[in-house]
Amino acid sequence: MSAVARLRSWEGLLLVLLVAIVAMNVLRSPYYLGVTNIANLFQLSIEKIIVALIMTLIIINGEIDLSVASVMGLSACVLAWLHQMGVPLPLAIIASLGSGLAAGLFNGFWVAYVGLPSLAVTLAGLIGFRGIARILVEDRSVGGFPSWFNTLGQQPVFGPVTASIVIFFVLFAIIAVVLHGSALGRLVYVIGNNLQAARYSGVRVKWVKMALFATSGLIAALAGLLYAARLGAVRGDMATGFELDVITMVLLGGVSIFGGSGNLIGVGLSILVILNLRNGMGLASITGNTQTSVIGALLILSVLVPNMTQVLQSRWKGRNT
Amino acid sequence: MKKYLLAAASLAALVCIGGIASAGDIAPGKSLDMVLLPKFLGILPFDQAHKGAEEAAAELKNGKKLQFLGPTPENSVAGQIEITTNATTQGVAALMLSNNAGDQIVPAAKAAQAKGVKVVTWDSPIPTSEGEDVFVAQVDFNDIGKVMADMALSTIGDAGGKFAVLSASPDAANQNAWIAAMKVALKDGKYAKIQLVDVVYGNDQSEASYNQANALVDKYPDLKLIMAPTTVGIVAASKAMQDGKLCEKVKVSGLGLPSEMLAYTKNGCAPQFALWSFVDLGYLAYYTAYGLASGAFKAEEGASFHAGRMGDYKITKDPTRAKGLRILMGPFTVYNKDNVEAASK
Amino acid sequence: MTEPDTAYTSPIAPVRAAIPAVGRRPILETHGIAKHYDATQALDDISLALYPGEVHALLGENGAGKSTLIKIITGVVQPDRGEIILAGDRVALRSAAEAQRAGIAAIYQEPLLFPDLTVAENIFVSHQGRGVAVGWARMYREAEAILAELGVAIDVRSPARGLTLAAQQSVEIAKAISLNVRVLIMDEPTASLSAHEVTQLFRLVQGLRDQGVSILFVSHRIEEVFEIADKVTVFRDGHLISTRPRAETSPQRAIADMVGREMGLLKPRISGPRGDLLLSVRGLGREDVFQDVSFDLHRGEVLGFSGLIGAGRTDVGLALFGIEPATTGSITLSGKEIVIRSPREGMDLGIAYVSEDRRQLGLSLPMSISANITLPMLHRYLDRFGLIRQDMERATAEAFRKRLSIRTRSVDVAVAKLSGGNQQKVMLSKWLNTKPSVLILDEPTRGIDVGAKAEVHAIIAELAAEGIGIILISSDLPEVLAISDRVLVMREGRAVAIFERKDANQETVMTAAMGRSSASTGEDAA
Amino acid sequence: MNWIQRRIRPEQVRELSLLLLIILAVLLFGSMIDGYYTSRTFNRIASSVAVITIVAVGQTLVVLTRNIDLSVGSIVGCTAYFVGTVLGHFPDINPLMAILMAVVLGALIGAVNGALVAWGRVPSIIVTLGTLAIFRGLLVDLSNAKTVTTDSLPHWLVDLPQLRLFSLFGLDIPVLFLLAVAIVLIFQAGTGYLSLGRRFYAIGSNPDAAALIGLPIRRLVFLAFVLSGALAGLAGFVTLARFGNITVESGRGLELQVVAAVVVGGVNIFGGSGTVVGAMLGAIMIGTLEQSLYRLQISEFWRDAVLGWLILMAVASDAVILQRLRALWGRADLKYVAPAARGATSQ
Repeated sequence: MSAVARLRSWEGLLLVLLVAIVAMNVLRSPYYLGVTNIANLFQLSIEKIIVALIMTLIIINGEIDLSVASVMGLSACVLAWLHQMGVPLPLAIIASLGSGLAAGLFNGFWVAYVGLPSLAVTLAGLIGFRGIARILVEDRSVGGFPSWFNTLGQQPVFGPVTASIVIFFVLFAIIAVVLHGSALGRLVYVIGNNLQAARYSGVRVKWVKMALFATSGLIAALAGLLYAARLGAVRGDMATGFELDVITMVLLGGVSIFGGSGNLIGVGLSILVILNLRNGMGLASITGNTQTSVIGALLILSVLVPNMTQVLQSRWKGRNT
Repeated sequence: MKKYLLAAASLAALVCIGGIASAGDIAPGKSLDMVLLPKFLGILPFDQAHKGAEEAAAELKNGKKLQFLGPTPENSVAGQIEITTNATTQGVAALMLSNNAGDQIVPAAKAAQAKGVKVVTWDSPIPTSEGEDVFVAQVDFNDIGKVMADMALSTIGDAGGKFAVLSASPDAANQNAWIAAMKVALKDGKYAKIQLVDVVYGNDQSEASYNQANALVDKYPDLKLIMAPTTVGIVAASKAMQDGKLCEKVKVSGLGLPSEMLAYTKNGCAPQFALWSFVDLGYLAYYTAYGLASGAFKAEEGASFHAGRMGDYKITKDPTRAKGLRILMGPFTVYNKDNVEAASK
Repeated sequence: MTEPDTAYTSPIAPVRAAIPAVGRRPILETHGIAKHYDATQALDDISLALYPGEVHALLGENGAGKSTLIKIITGVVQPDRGEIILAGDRVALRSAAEAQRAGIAAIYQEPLLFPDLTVAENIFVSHQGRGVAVGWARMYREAEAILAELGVAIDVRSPARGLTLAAQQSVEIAKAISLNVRVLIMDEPTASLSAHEVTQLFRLVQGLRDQGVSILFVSHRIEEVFEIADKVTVFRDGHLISTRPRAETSPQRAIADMVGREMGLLKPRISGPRGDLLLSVRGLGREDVFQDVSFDLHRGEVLGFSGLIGAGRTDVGLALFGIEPATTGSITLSGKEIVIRSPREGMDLGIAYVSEDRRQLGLSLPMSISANITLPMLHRYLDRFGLIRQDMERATAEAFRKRLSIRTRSVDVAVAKLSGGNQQKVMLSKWLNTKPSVLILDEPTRGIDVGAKAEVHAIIAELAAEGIGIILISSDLPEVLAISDRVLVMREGRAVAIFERKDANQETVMTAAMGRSSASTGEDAA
Repeated sequence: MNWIQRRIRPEQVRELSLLLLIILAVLLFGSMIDGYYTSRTFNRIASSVAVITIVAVGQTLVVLTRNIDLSVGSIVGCTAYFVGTVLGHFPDINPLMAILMAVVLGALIGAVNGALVAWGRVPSIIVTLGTLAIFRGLLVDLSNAKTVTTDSLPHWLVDLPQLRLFSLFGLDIPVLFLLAVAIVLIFQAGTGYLSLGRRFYAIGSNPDAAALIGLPIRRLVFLAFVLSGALAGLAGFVTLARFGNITVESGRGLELQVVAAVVVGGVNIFGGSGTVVGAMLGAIMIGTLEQSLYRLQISEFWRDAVLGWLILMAVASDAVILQRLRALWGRADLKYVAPAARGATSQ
């Protein structure tokens, strides 16, 4: 089964799944189809799905970034810290985006130039960046941002659509174009499925990896800010554990954990699947843990089922030749 | 209690015949979607509150089943917001919230009110009281402050000494209010000998609280008492002191459940602690929310109503917050080795 | 140096087998073994007999079928037809493990050791019934004993990681002994050993033979083969051409058997007039890899690089392209002295390197033909928004598809779907698209069928005619001889000779490639 | 040099330097915190290390085979809660039975992971990412959010953390710590002296070669996950004893500390090398940091930052320094000598 064919079939599967879930939601809850509900459905996980976009590129490139959630926390805490010290908020925002970028460059340096496994490097980041966040705000809960900032995450800009939702769709468009239209996107794939061949073709592998991790840090920081704006207050343990949800979204989107294959359409679909599933369960009064475990099962099945079918196919062929 | 029920019912009947509805007599039998939203799932007090609410629901013959929904502790804030939002979408009649999200819940709560959802907070209010109809207070927060101060004094003894607070999460409005109240109370001369040295947070998780308690003892070698105004914290602290064979040196006090504290009270690790009935709290919260949702009374100062077996209650200004209304339940009991056994049954 | 020495004599007097190999039951026989991979017939009706206590050499060009046979005998792949008879009874070897249990072991070019396990463990790892517990003391003792018996000393307590190839091979041999194998297969064991190490290896081999082990010895180094082998079998294109006792054959004869037909088929390229000087390399080198390589390359010239595997030909190519930059010497390209530190720089200077390893280093298999072709020059295919213009890509791909007649239904299909020959053409297109002035081809026809081979040769001729300077690295000697204007021969990291076309033939080149006495040259290399 | 080389391997050099680092850390904290050198400090570190260590041993086995088990935290939670509940209802269950119960339950849960990885051919990171959520979710649902309280537990269990069998240099050794040490010794021996144990290294070190010589790779991977689960189960029991009251959240996030301990302890994240003792040293390092930093004013918040840096340095030094050492050691190589007479091996 060629990579291309596999992808196509994969998105088909996701689409069917999505339709099924939407249908179920419509039947089971009269409130599901409300415009506000659809907006909420994005709004309630907006930060995760924004980060999922860049995570897609990183995993296709054959790496992984476990530190995103901690970078989100870090950027939010940098903001809170500076805000407390009376730094004007616009400056604080720039600084916190800067902190995210710095974190990304830090990861990138160790992975691309020193050549350490990104799994280990970003695990260190996952713990370390969270630590810095904690140092900054300790166990306080910092709030009292100017209303315009909170508005960013809470008030709709038009209809029920908030600024962060707009940002998500803009980013989705940009990243889709970059991944599937631009030279960088092409290189992401090439490096992902054969790093050596890329090197032998004069591709600047280190540079690409560096760029990806830096962008990942920056976008995670942005997501952190939006989260802070949505909650209107910042805590050191903010966004803890989000990385798992983010990675789940990407992998369920048909992106291979070993890199080289997958696309943003698939990830987009898997995001819709997960959000609608969550929302549906939420409306059916099924809370936190059950939701995550259902999605966990979905993740495993998404790899298990194709594997098993392949095994069975080959068995069957084996018997017939 | 069957008696109460009959009384309530007949009273209601009478009123209806008389046709002059004296404010706040709650007519049972309505079908109202109601959500009970604790800080998070998995600890006993909220479970008891759930029991109380179910009891009230049965009395009021609510056609709709009570939804008991809670987030997980580690994402309590986001979880409470999500559940509130979904409840709003479902257009429930009333939401009973033990707020763990500080003012971060406000946007969601306001949205709920805008959709006509009655938002009744219990156990832990919304600090700014924005987006909240009324707060059902277990006891007067200033009183809790005093009691904590008193328990501290009597446990440490007249010799005096240092003590520290092991609280829940930094966003827990109720604990924060109590600690603030206690600090105020401590200013009184009679507490001069005892000194509050630190406030740490265990986020209502056993492991974290256990470690924090130990850390306190290490930080302050001459610590006399750990005051834990949270049922998870007080047990974890007691266990830590017991494991460290420190019960002679460092005592534990605060707010705890008799059934969980029995052993420690008897072996002297935690000679005394206070609490109110979470069952009653849930019961009262349900009556309040049901009353508001069914339009039996309005969330305004002076409104009063009859809450089944617990009798009459009145909505007043909340003296512990800038603005905001409250219903004061009270009272609380201070438990010690004499009465804890009976209470833990 | 260049005059051919016909009367062949081995520098090392070979130890004779204790028992003459004739007149005894063979330990392993293959009857009519056949195997085909989709299009190509890798093996056809191979019947071979190995006798105890003999070294049986297997000669043949790349793709002649030697490795396929080895895979079959060691149970890694299953034959389509034919049977294997081990010590008289028919066996079906379903896995390497089974073969090993049956007493058949193989030693490959790169030994398969466990880098994190100790030498001793590596020797005994595949022993089944060695008990639940690891008796370290006993294991070390026995391992040391076996190695001592082989006449090598390795710290059996050290992990296999970081051992030299020679050491690793000694470990593999010790492993084979410890399993007391009856048949030991050695696939190009000497490919990357220094001459000194080779003599030592041969001592081990002879030791095994004297213990009655039957050894199937595969090598490209004809001289070695005639040093060590009792019998010589020659393969060509999946057929067994000849099996002769060593006494009854000679290197010349073996080579004739190996390459004979192909000499006929390969029509020599008509070389055009030599253009002006393009690239001149002086004293190029990199520590421990190759030293002091000097040569000139002219426009429209095909310069063949000949030599044994591991002689450093590929390394020179990598240095010129900038993947493993040279550390000494100078490179002058059309008059300008240049330094090449990275592939990107090499490309920008108009140098292209077509790797020997299509799958690992050459192509991105899951990606489309056009994507592969445009990869190095991607920046030329962007519109003003920096987006890839796929129409341009396709146009380029289509052009090459016609020019090199790549057989595919569309240029959008994944390269993985193409046959070896067509993949090779895609590689060529990819690098021709960089408009190189110097084109380095590393084993351009390895493992592709005869037809495709001829096509590739035609393409090379065409390119030369267009004035590109071509360096052709190939182990396929007839190929080198047929299409090169000059042949540079490397041995053990040095350029040892450059032959004008007229002086270049099998014997001269082979002799130069092997040197008069590998023993003597071995010392100065080591 | 050569004498040293024959006796000490680079990996051991690494472990020794980690040990040195721990000692330095302890000295540092000792200088910063007064009253640090007390048996109390020791007990605290010891008992917090106990849990991490036991889980880290299992994790080591899994990582050796080029896999990872992120679900250990949830397994610890499940077993702690389950055993706690059972003991609550039947307080007079024999202690050994209780432990056995925890271990078996853990092993069963681990078997689910193992089967999915070995025969389902799903990458372990995906499987355990999923089961991390699934096991926790099942726990919360099945428990319908009740808490295991200290009171419901039998006294022998509640008092276990204070139980001291003997004391060393005036330091009481907590029995739970002894348990952890025992586990480490057993598995160190198992991975060092059982051919089974060595095979974990083999399949992680060179899977192709392992397949070629016909090692039962799938079964070994499965076994690794089962053992990891079983040890997580045991750790669950220890957690129950230590904290007494167990919420459904118990053990959440433990997987991070454990993976950190394993990496700091020098187990190669890509399999093949590393030891159980190393993992324990990693756990001790982390435990020391955690428990000591609590005691410095505010610095409690520095814990994670320091830990993160530590992990990075550990990995970097493995990649750079360890390679150098190995190259240095590698030189001690093959020499040719006169062949020994045949029969030297005939024994």
